Amino acid sequence: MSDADTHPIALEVRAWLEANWDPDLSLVAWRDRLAESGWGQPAWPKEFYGRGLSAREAAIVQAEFARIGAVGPATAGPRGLASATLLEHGSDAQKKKYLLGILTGRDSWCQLFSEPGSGSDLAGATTRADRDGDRWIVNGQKVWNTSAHHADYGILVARTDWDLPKHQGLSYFLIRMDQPGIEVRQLKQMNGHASFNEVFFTDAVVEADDLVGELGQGWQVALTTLSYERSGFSRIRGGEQFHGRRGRIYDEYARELQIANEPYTWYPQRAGRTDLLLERARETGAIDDPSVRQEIAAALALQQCSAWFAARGLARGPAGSISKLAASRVARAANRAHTAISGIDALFEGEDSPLDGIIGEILLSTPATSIAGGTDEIQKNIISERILELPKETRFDGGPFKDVPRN
Amino acid sequence: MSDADTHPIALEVRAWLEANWDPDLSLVAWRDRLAESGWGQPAWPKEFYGRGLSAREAAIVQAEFARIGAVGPATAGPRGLASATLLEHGSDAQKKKYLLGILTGRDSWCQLFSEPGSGSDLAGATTRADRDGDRWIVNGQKVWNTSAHHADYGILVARTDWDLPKHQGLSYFLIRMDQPGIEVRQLKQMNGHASFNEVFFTDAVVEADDLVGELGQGWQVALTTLSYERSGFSRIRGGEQFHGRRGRIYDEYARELQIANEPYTWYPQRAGRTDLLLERARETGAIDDPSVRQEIAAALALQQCSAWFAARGLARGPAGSISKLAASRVARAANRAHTAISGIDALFEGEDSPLDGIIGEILLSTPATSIAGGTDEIQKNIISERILELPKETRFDGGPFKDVPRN
Amino acid sequence: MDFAFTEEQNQFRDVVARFCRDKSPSPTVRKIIAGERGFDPEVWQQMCRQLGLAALHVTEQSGGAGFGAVELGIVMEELGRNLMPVPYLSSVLATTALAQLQDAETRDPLMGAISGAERLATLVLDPRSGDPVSRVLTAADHTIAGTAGAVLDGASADLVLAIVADAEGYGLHAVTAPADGYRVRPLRTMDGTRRFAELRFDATPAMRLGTLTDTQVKRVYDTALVALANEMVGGARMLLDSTVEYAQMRVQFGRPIGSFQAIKHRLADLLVDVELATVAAHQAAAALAAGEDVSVNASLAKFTASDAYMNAAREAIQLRGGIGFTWENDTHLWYRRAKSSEVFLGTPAFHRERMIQELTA
Amino acid sequence: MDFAFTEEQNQFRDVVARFCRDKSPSPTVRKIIAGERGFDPEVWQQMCRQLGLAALHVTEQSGGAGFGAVELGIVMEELGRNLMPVPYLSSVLATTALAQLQDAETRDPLMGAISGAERLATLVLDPRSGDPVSRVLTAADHTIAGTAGAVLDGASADLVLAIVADAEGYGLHAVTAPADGYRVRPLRTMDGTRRFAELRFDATPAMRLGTLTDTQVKRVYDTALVALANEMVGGARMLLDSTVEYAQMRVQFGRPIGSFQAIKHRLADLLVDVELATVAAHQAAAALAAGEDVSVNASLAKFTASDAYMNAAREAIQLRGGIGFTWENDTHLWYRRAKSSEVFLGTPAFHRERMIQELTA
Repeated sequence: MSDADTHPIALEVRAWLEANWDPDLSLVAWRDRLAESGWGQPAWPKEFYGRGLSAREAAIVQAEFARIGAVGPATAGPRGLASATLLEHGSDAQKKKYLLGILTGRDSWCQLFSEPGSGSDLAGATTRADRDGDRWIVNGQKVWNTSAHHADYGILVARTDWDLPKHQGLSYFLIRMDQPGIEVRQLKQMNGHASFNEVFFTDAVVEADDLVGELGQGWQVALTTLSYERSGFSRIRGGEQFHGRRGRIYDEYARELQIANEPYTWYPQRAGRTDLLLERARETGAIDDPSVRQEIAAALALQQCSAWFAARGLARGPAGSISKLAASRVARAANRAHTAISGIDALFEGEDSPLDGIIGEILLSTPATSIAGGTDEIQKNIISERILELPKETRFDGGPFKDVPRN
Repeated sequence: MSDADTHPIALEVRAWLEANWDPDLSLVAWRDRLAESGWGQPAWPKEFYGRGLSAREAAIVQAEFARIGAVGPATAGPRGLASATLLEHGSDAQKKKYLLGILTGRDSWCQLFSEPGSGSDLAGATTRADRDGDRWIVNGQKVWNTSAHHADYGILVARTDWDLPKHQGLSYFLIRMDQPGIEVRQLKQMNGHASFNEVFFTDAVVEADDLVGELGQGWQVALTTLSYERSGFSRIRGGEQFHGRRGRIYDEYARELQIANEPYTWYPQRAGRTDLLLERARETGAIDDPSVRQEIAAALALQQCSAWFAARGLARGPAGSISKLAASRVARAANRAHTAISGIDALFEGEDSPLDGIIGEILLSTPATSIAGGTDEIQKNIISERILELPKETRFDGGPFKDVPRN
Repeated sequence: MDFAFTEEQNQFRDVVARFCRDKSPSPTVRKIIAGERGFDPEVWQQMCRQLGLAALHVTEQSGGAGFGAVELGIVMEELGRNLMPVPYLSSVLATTALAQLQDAETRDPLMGAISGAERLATLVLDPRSGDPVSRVLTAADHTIAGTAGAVLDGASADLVLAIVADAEGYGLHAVTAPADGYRVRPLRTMDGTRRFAELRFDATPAMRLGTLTDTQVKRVYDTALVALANEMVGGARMLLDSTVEYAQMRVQFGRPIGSFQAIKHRLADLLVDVELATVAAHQAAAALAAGEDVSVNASLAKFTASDAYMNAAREAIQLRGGIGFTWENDTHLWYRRAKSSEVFLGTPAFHRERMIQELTA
Repeated sequence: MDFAFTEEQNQFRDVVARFCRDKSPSPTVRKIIAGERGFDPEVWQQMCRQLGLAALHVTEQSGGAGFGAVELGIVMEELGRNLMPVPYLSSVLATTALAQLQDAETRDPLMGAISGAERLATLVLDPRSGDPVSRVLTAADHTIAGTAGAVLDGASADLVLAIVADAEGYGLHAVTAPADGYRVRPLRTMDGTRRFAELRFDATPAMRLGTLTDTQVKRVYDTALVALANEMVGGARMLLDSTVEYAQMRVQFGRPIGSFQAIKHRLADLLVDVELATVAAHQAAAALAAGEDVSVNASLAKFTASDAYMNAAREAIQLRGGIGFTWENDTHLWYRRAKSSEVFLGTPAFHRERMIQELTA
């Protein structure tokens, strides 16, 4: 700590913050200063709104921001995935054109990967992009797109060659969302929330300059995006660190976060809310029922083991699939235990609902845990093939993609 | 009933029994009379110790035997499988040579199908039979053979052509067990019983006349044997119907049954002995433990459903696989419940064991339920492909058998 | 005990199945879920008047249609398969309670009104266990008082029966709505195909119809359990069938997902669940029809069917992936029904305990 | 709480692992199972004198080797992996009980005798729960009396400790065998790698060593649970590894059985079982080492490890098919150990209940 305190970088950023930080600025005006100075994304290259610092140095900068309560750049969600991918695979022109809007939060982004016909099988995308002079014409459908209804841009994977095997015929594009060829519809889940969208493309247009990486290299570029997504890079923070601070910028930042977090309010329920089990059992008297106690113990133990497993940093790489399966077990066990505790009361909604609808939302949300972010089946494939080194599944989707059976 | 009573067949067999039945005969002498008259196996052809009657008529004969307590022919176990298969696929010479010894019980038989390298995959047999003049020379190893250590003959599946696909290169033989080229070793199971044998063939000899069916048709002939085996044809009855009756023949019959049943004394324990759960729970006081009660209820319910399912005659054909999986569930649930009831006492053997060792034997025998007679995995393949009509597994064992990977 | 459906029973099932399929396609179910009432009165009147299903399982001498519990099970199974929202089980509860009465003059007019759909009847049950003896209502001077939570179809019913213990035994009381001091508060639930309401009785005029014995109360309870178990196996079977069909059709990685062995084996396991639950439900109905004491089998069927149904619902969603978690896909309608069936009339653990109690009684 | 093994702990594990592998190959285990004594005294002496494992986890001031519960866990895990039959856990029980004593003059000579393998010590536990406070023994006038069932390594021990409640608290008593009125009856069990005996005390001379508090008694119990949990995850991991290897090697239908997706997915599930049980066992050991109250985690680790071990044992047999059910194949040796670990020191259900009791205390 004392080392970081006296580190030249710390001294430098501290001086800069003292001269520039003003909580009564607008969020965008402040972030323009961040972009100009490079202090907002210090690990980005100097040419592109950063200072070319190492990860360790960037952490020192972040600590200084936190110390005085300075708001940082817009990073979370699809914005973060887009910028990380652009930094790795984008052209200089693309970086110049898009990174500033991302950093300042002026532009919002969405991810256009999943399709109705390719859920577990992302590389089986059939949304097509056909070359037409100096632009691409996009037709098809994407699904499970968070924030697409208010996004300015999307990162898009589309098929540009149907004669190549499926992983080789994909390309990666940046697409403007506000155009006549794109229709965004909200997609409601079984728990009543509408956190996602369906996006329909009918002769939508992508400029030729907005191809990221080489033509046909879309899968490699998408893997970069996916690896950042899996490592939790896009996770949205709650902004609790600014609790109690006042100023225009905090209000605007809170609003930005609220919009970003809106689709995720039910995620704690999806995980099963084991934290509520004992409280609810006491409240209902079910704590005196020995068989309910067995269910609670089973759920709490799974949750505890799962948390320990994650905390020990064992959850990286293919072992992340173990964490994911553990989370599914927790969710299932919690669903069982909450059902046993609440009995028929679990069914009620509105004013009669236990814990203001939370219990019902748990029961209707836990099934998503073993599906979202890669189904349990996909995780088990990964574990058995990459950790246990069992033989891979025989492939039935080789050869030209146009000949591969699909729905 | 009255119809059967006055049926001409009933009257005829009754008259014959009155003239011939004598409980003080030796078992073999009596069965010689049965063979001579055709009344022992009335459904067999007239030329081969039977009377060519229908199944319904044969049942009437059996009822008359039961009425006066007359002992029937030797039928159970591998003997029954051998005779059923011979009647369907054997030559007249084979029937003449072997059926009498089977019927009278003079000869005992064993089944030589399974191999160490082909458990679930019966058709993958690698025991070889090579032609040498007018005989076949057999080399290889069989396993899981009941009664092989005291059998006079065996029904044998061996490979006679390695260039054909695996199901087409097998042939079906009858083999004399008492010869220098055959060594039989007892095979002990994890529960300490030794109900099976391993049989080793080193230049063992089969006469050319003892090929059953055509050369290369062994799999088709074996399927006949297996279908009789699955339908419980080889099940051994307990002889309870003769309880209390006296006479030399009953003593000899009881001894025959005892030898035949010896390998199976642990089978009730293998099934899980749900009948003992409540009794044991009362005895130990575990009946007052609510979580143990849950386990007992779960096991009893599975057992009851499984019995209902079987009783409704739904268990024929591929649905037999449902029964088999249900039995595995019963065994697992019973193992859990017995463990919960007996706690540490479950471990003890000898004079300290609960129920004279029965509980320990349950815990060490239930794992066989989901393996013996076709593993659960094979049953699930059958159900998913034949009942649910899901796609079949891709085959990796086509082409000449010599090229098929195997252990 | 051996059991098989007769030819007549199979034909009866065909008739009921066709009716349910015709009247309860998914868009109709969704419309009713979104609506206030919870069922289509016209369809209900057809069920009662044309098909005569409301008092189907009650003997003719008790004012019913003279069929047995097996037919009741058949109707429930088909309703469950098609997720048909009708106030059928509440009517079954009421007619079963009424059928216990000896006094035909009291019993038969009410029975007639129910079976003719002139009255929509229900019976107050303990919300947690489904026990038909109410522990919260009190009866005195031709009135009843108290608040009954989670009464099945309580908001639609205009003939509310309640069993209240008094000095004479278990008194069966009837309240005819509207009535003084009678207030109804519909409860919103996650399963819009099964409605509940809280009923308040404030010295509400009630008629004491007669007295039930212990055995009779138990019979009412067991009938409810057996009916629900049969409904559940219908729903579970539908989920199994539709999921197998989906697995045959849905292609990922160039092959139907039903060709993946892990999926095949899980569907095989699910078939075993459903088959065992089905025999349990059918056997319990047959034993009920035969007049046997079915408490053990009723509880067994309830928890076995519930576990199979929940497992089917979970697998049906899981094997559909993201699609199965959408509102648009129908699977969650059955999931919700499976959940509501799991906790209605007592949880699976409650009935495992009851089974042992009955076995060791 | 974050936790990782140190470099030293990893090296320590390597030493212990090598020792266990060398001394406990399967033929040796089978010979010991078939024998009377249940362990090889020479190996035991090496473990105590060369490796210094017997009082390893006890602080130096309490007469131990000064390592912590993490090292205890490491030893147990390696013993469990190799199914090594040694009277280690009984010694751990005894040294843990002794370590609670303040009086060094009483404590240290006994501790020294145990860690030097001059005495083989055990502690009487309640057979059903593993509670170290004996409910069946009584202490009076420098003697103890009663019959203790299923005492771990009771037939081999010549220093038997027992905790008996009296007016002063929980008295820790020591009996040195042979002694008057002391009778030993070895119990035959299905798991020959873990021995029990019934001990009868008929006014047997005993020394009251001191008094333990509630907290100290609990600590002895929790230490036993944590030790056993770590042993179990060692066994479970070994079964997982050997089964994966078997699945890679065994060919049926022209392909390794490990290429069948249903098998792959079950082995993936088993890996999750084993990984979660392993962190539970390691965390419990770390918390014990840190001096925290570990009752919740100890019970959690016990039932989580036991469920994983039994599941691993069942799958290990199942995936080997008939071969896995033979006596000749080693799998059943681990199955027997998994079974005996499941019921020793309390069943999984017992510890789920205890976890809730501790959480709500």
